[in-house]
Amino acid sequence: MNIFIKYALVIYFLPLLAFIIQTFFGNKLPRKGDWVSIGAILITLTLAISMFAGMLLNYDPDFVVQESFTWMNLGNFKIEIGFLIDNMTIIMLLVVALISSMSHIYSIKYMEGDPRYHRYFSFLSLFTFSMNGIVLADNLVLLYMSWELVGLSSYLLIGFWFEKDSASNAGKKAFLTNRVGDIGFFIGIMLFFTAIGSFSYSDLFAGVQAGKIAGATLTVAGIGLFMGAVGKSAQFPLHIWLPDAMEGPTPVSALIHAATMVAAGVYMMVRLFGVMTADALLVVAYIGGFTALFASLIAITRKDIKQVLAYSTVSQLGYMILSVGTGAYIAAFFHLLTHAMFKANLFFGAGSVIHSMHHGLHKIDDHDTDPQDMNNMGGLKSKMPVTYISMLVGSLAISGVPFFSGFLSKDAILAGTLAYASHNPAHFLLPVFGFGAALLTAFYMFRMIFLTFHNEPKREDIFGHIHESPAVMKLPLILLSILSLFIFYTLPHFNPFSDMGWFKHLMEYKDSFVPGGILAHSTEEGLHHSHMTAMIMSLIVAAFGIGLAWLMYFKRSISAEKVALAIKPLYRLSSGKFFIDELYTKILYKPVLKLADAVAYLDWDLYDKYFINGFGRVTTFLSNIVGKIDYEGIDQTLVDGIGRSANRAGKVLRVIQTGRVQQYILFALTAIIILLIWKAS
Amino acid sequence: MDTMYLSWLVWLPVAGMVVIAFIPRDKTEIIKTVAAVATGLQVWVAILLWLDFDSASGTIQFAEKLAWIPSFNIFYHLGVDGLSLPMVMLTPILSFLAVFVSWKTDRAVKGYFTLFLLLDTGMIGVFLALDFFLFYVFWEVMLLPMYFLIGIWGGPKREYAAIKFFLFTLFGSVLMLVAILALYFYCGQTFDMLVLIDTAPMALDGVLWWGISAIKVIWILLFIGFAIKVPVFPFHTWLPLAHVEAPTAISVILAGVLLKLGVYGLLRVNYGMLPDGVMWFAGAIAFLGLVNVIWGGLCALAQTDLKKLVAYSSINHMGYALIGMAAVIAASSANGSNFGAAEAGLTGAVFQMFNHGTISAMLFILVGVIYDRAHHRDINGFGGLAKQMPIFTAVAGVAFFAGLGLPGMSGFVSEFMCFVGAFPVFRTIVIISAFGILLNAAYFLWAFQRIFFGELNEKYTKLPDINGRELFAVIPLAVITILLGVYPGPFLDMIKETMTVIIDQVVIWGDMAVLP
Amino acid sequence: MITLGFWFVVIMTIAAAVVVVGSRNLVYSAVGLFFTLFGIAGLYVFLWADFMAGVQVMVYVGGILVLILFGIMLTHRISSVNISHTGLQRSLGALVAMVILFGLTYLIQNTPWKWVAGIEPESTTYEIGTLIMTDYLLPFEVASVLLLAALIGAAVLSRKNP
Amino acid sequence: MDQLQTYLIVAAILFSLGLFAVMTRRNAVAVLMGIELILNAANINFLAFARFGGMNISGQVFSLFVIVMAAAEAAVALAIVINIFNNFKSINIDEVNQLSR
Repeated sequence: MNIFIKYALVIYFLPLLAFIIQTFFGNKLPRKGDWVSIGAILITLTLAISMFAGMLLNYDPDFVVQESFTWMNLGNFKIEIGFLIDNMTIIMLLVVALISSMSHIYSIKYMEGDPRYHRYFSFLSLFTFSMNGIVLADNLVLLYMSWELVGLSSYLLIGFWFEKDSASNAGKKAFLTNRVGDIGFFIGIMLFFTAIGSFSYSDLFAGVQAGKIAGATLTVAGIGLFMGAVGKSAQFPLHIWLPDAMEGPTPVSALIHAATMVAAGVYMMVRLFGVMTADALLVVAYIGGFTALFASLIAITRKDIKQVLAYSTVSQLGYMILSVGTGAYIAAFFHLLTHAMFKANLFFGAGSVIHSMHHGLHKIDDHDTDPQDMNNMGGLKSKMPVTYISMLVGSLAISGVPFFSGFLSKDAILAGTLAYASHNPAHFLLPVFGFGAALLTAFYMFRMIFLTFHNEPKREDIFGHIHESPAVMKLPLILLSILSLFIFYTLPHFNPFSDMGWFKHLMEYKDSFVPGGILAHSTEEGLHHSHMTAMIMSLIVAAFGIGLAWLMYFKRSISAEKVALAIKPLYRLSSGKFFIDELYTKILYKPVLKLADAVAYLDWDLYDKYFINGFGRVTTFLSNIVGKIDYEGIDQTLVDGIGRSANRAGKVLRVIQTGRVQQYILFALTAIIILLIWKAS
Repeated sequence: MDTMYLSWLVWLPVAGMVVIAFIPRDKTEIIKTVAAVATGLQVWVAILLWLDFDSASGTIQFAEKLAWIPSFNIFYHLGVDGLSLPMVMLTPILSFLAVFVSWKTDRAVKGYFTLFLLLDTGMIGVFLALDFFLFYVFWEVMLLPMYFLIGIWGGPKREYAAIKFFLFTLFGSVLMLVAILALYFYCGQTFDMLVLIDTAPMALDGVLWWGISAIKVIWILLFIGFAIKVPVFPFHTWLPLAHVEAPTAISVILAGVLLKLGVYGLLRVNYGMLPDGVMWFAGAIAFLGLVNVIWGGLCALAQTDLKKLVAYSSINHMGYALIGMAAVIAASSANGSNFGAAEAGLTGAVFQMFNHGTISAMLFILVGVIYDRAHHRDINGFGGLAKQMPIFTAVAGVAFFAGLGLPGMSGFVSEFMCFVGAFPVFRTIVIISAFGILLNAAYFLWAFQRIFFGELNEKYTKLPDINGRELFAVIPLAVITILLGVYPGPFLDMIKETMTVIIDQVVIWGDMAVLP
Repeated sequence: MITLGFWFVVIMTIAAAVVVVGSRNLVYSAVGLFFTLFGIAGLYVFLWADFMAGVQVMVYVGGILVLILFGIMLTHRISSVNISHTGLQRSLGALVAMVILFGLTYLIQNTPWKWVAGIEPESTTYEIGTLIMTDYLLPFEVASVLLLAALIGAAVLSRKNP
Repeated sequence: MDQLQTYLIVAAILFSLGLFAVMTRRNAVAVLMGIELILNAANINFLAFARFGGMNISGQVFSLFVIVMAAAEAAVALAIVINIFNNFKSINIDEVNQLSR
């Protein structure tokens, strides 16, 4: 067995083991067993790093290892499950392991003193296990299974503080919304399986290439798979669960709802890019682009610091999806990688702020104020320098400022959209989505920074109790800030304006498997052409966005309130999140619940009560009639008549029943004699 | 016939019953112990049977055949194959656990366990019987104890529920009896199922009743008989009522075993003896499965009584099995000889049958646990129990998530197989019923949230957590559920050969004729 | 001589039987029964059934009669042994009995009996023994069981507090 | 004397007497005696037919069984009589008519 597979097996099952140990014995272990999960994830991280090192040593773009076993075999129906390890897998494994380790370490302090501390770590381990399943899968079945398991751990972690109704609602919403996407995913899987007869990626690719599935079916199947990604990566119209998911503990938001799980959809799209038809990709691109812009429009009016980040995540995921749709799927994966680092960083920073705000509120016995509301913050820079710097780095990276990682990946995506639009001028909206979102991203991120860290504090009473977070919470911040620098992605080159590094070498564009689909070299050519334009435009856009935020929230030379008043309808739409939730409540939840009630009523109070029991009533009615005839006519008159006459006869004959045996004998003999005489004569 | 496993399985509960008959009625502990020992031994025999079972063979194994009423060609004929083995495994396990579930029964304990063991015999007998007459006898033997168990030990509306259950089932069995007699007289006056499987398709070929093919008529008769047990949509209303009113252990048996008789009967009798009819009726089966899925899901979503919710979820879940069963026609030449899909669907249906047995049993046991403590089952009347009863919450979580088909649990695998199998033939139906999984998740999660999440209801601050005995009843089922969900291969290996035989039967006959 | 003896036996038997039926005193009846049974044993001798005559004497006279005497003793106080009443429906009973007797006599006299002249056997004991142990083994065993059952039954029935 | 009819008539007389006793005597023991007479009459018939019917030994064996049965009957009957006496303090059968009440 290949060494990579062996490592992968350990990486896969170690968190599961930790989960099992934590679930059953966590409460009894010293320190509630957090070291079990943390130890497991650190070993995983070590192995992931060594796999990564092995990949760099190989430095082979076509590196791939695959190993599978038969999960079930019914003769003609066979499911094989296994691991597929190539460069993308290894990079993703490292991302998961890294962010997950950071999140574990961060949680030691963040979750300190929680009554279900051990449970929390067991859920984290379960998540890591499931996520690695998605990453390692070489087939749709394991992918789908891990997909749902990830949903489960997300459900459990969002609803971790289940005493709060909002938290448990959010968990449920996340799971159900994901299920909606999964239905499409499942239908896609079935379409592929029906046509190709196998679930494994390689058979899938071969089948598509051979034309076993083509045309509209392939498009529908591809869109089906994409539905899964829409659910998991919170794309419009299924984005509604992700902002609510912020009810979970912040390290969870950083790990699951920013860096890894929500990226699973993108990961899957990148993996299966080869089976997407042009039509399917167009849908993908539009949904992604729209989501990117739409979510950033909502983000600019959020008051809650985590909500800003949540909508920013939705928007960034939209970017990645958009990029997949335009064919620049490697750029999407690149953005996934960089985004994982800086967005986790931002969430950890936000968590740090919330943690100390919470602490401060606790000190002054204020339990009504929301510790996440940015209107209660301000001026935290001086009190929390490390948090400030790291969040600033993160914001710079996400806004696409040069020398930071986000610039490189964002640039590639925007270049992809430009290239696509230049080939298909009809779809000029896609780059507009992209650049518009980039502008807004820069704006709302710096709005957040300025509101939180700059100017004078809004609440002096809390401010006095604010202090920097402990070391274990600072460590992930510092580490991830460093990883948000461009240098780690351009090595062995040092050009901050070009992504020509190890990543570009190891992750090559490949031709689509769809006959007549996108070819690798045309994509790369397009990217190359649009590279400069995209870079310049994105720089301008980012500068504009940051500048606007600076004017509005730092210098206050433009009053935010006035702007809001000026565009009141738009402002209301944005602050109301475009009323998507309300819409769904109105056109989906309530009608479905009403339908359910109606059906239940129909079933129980009409169908059963009247139809089924009606049979009973009719039968009772009939039997009453028959019973009457039977009793009055046949029984009382006929049968009882016989009985009565017998009774009368009995009364007469009773006289001779004296009870004396000897008389009986006498009577019997007399009778015999009479009989004999009568017979003889 | 070296080992008479099957007779042991059938008669062990009867032996227990006889022993109980000699125990004074006030020695309840001894009575319960005897019942536990009898069913426990049955489990042991079932495990031995399973270990000895040759999964490479698709035919009947461990057959036992003795003349019973020779003048009518009736035999005491038992046997097991891949179709019945899962249920033969499940029945003793659930019976054994149900004894522990009903440990706290205090009303007429002797009568209760006597009837319970009789019920056990009836159930396992139906799965093992290979003679139609014997089959019918066991079928009725099972019905009567059930009537009394619901009617005497049930909830407030027990008499109504028991009568309804009884009439419904009796209606079905009468139709079934007619069909059995028709088969008997048309196919050489034999009740032997194996013989009928060989001869019936040929003997009934071309027979017309009132201008309709006799096969169709018999199919419908048998279908209604079995559909009531499944229960298939228009015949389902006895189920919520019976489940709600029955004592916990009986609900477990009802959902875990009795509902399986329908699917089992359809596969054994309808598919085996009237394969031509399958081609004709499969579409209807798939459609009814769809209705079951959606209707059951919607009804479950609207319930506030937890037990009723679980009952409707049974309807929902059996719909998947029906859809999987219908997939068998994918193998016919008209549908492109897709044997893979047929195997997936049919095996999935049998697997779903088993899984629903374990999962719904688990759910009912847990409902019983909460009912014992809170004395009501109103979902909205709980709240925040996760804080008060963490272990119970964890176990209930496993059961609920198994119910909503989470991967890693057996329910997912079978639902997946049913859908994948049926998809090539019944594309629209499968796509619509895929939304059933959404409903499925919705009602389970919503109920879970309302019961366990939120602030703890002050009424329940003193509620004790699940105790050892109850855990003992649930944990084995949870373990089975997870094991089969993680690696179903070996279990499916036992089933698959028999399924191949059934598929071949259907395909060979189904491809030949169009029924008038 | 033999004829004389025969008639003597016949008359004695019938006379004793009349005493049995007619006596007011139960003890007299018992004594009459004794003679009747003896007389019948005598008739058996005339019927070439010497073994049966022996059995008759042993079982009836030696067993049953004693049993009956015990029955009388156990159920009557010694002083009131003779307070035994004859029946109520004497006349009607007598009439029926007479009619039956007449009927039987009529039948006996008017039936053309088919005789087979037999040879007087030496002794019947050996042959009866053989037959019992061969052809009639089953009835014999059944009879033994019956006796056993009667034994037990009698014991059970006559217990003081059953 | 060597005539079948003689024996049969003797038997008939004994039978009638026995019957008379059974029908008329109030005392249970007396009734029992009547039954014994009837049985003996039957036995005489058996032996008579055995002798004159030419089937010597078989008839005798049969009457042997009759005697056995009579012995058993007498034992049980007397046991019953004693029981009745214990219960009713009387063995007059016309007083033992509880069934008719």
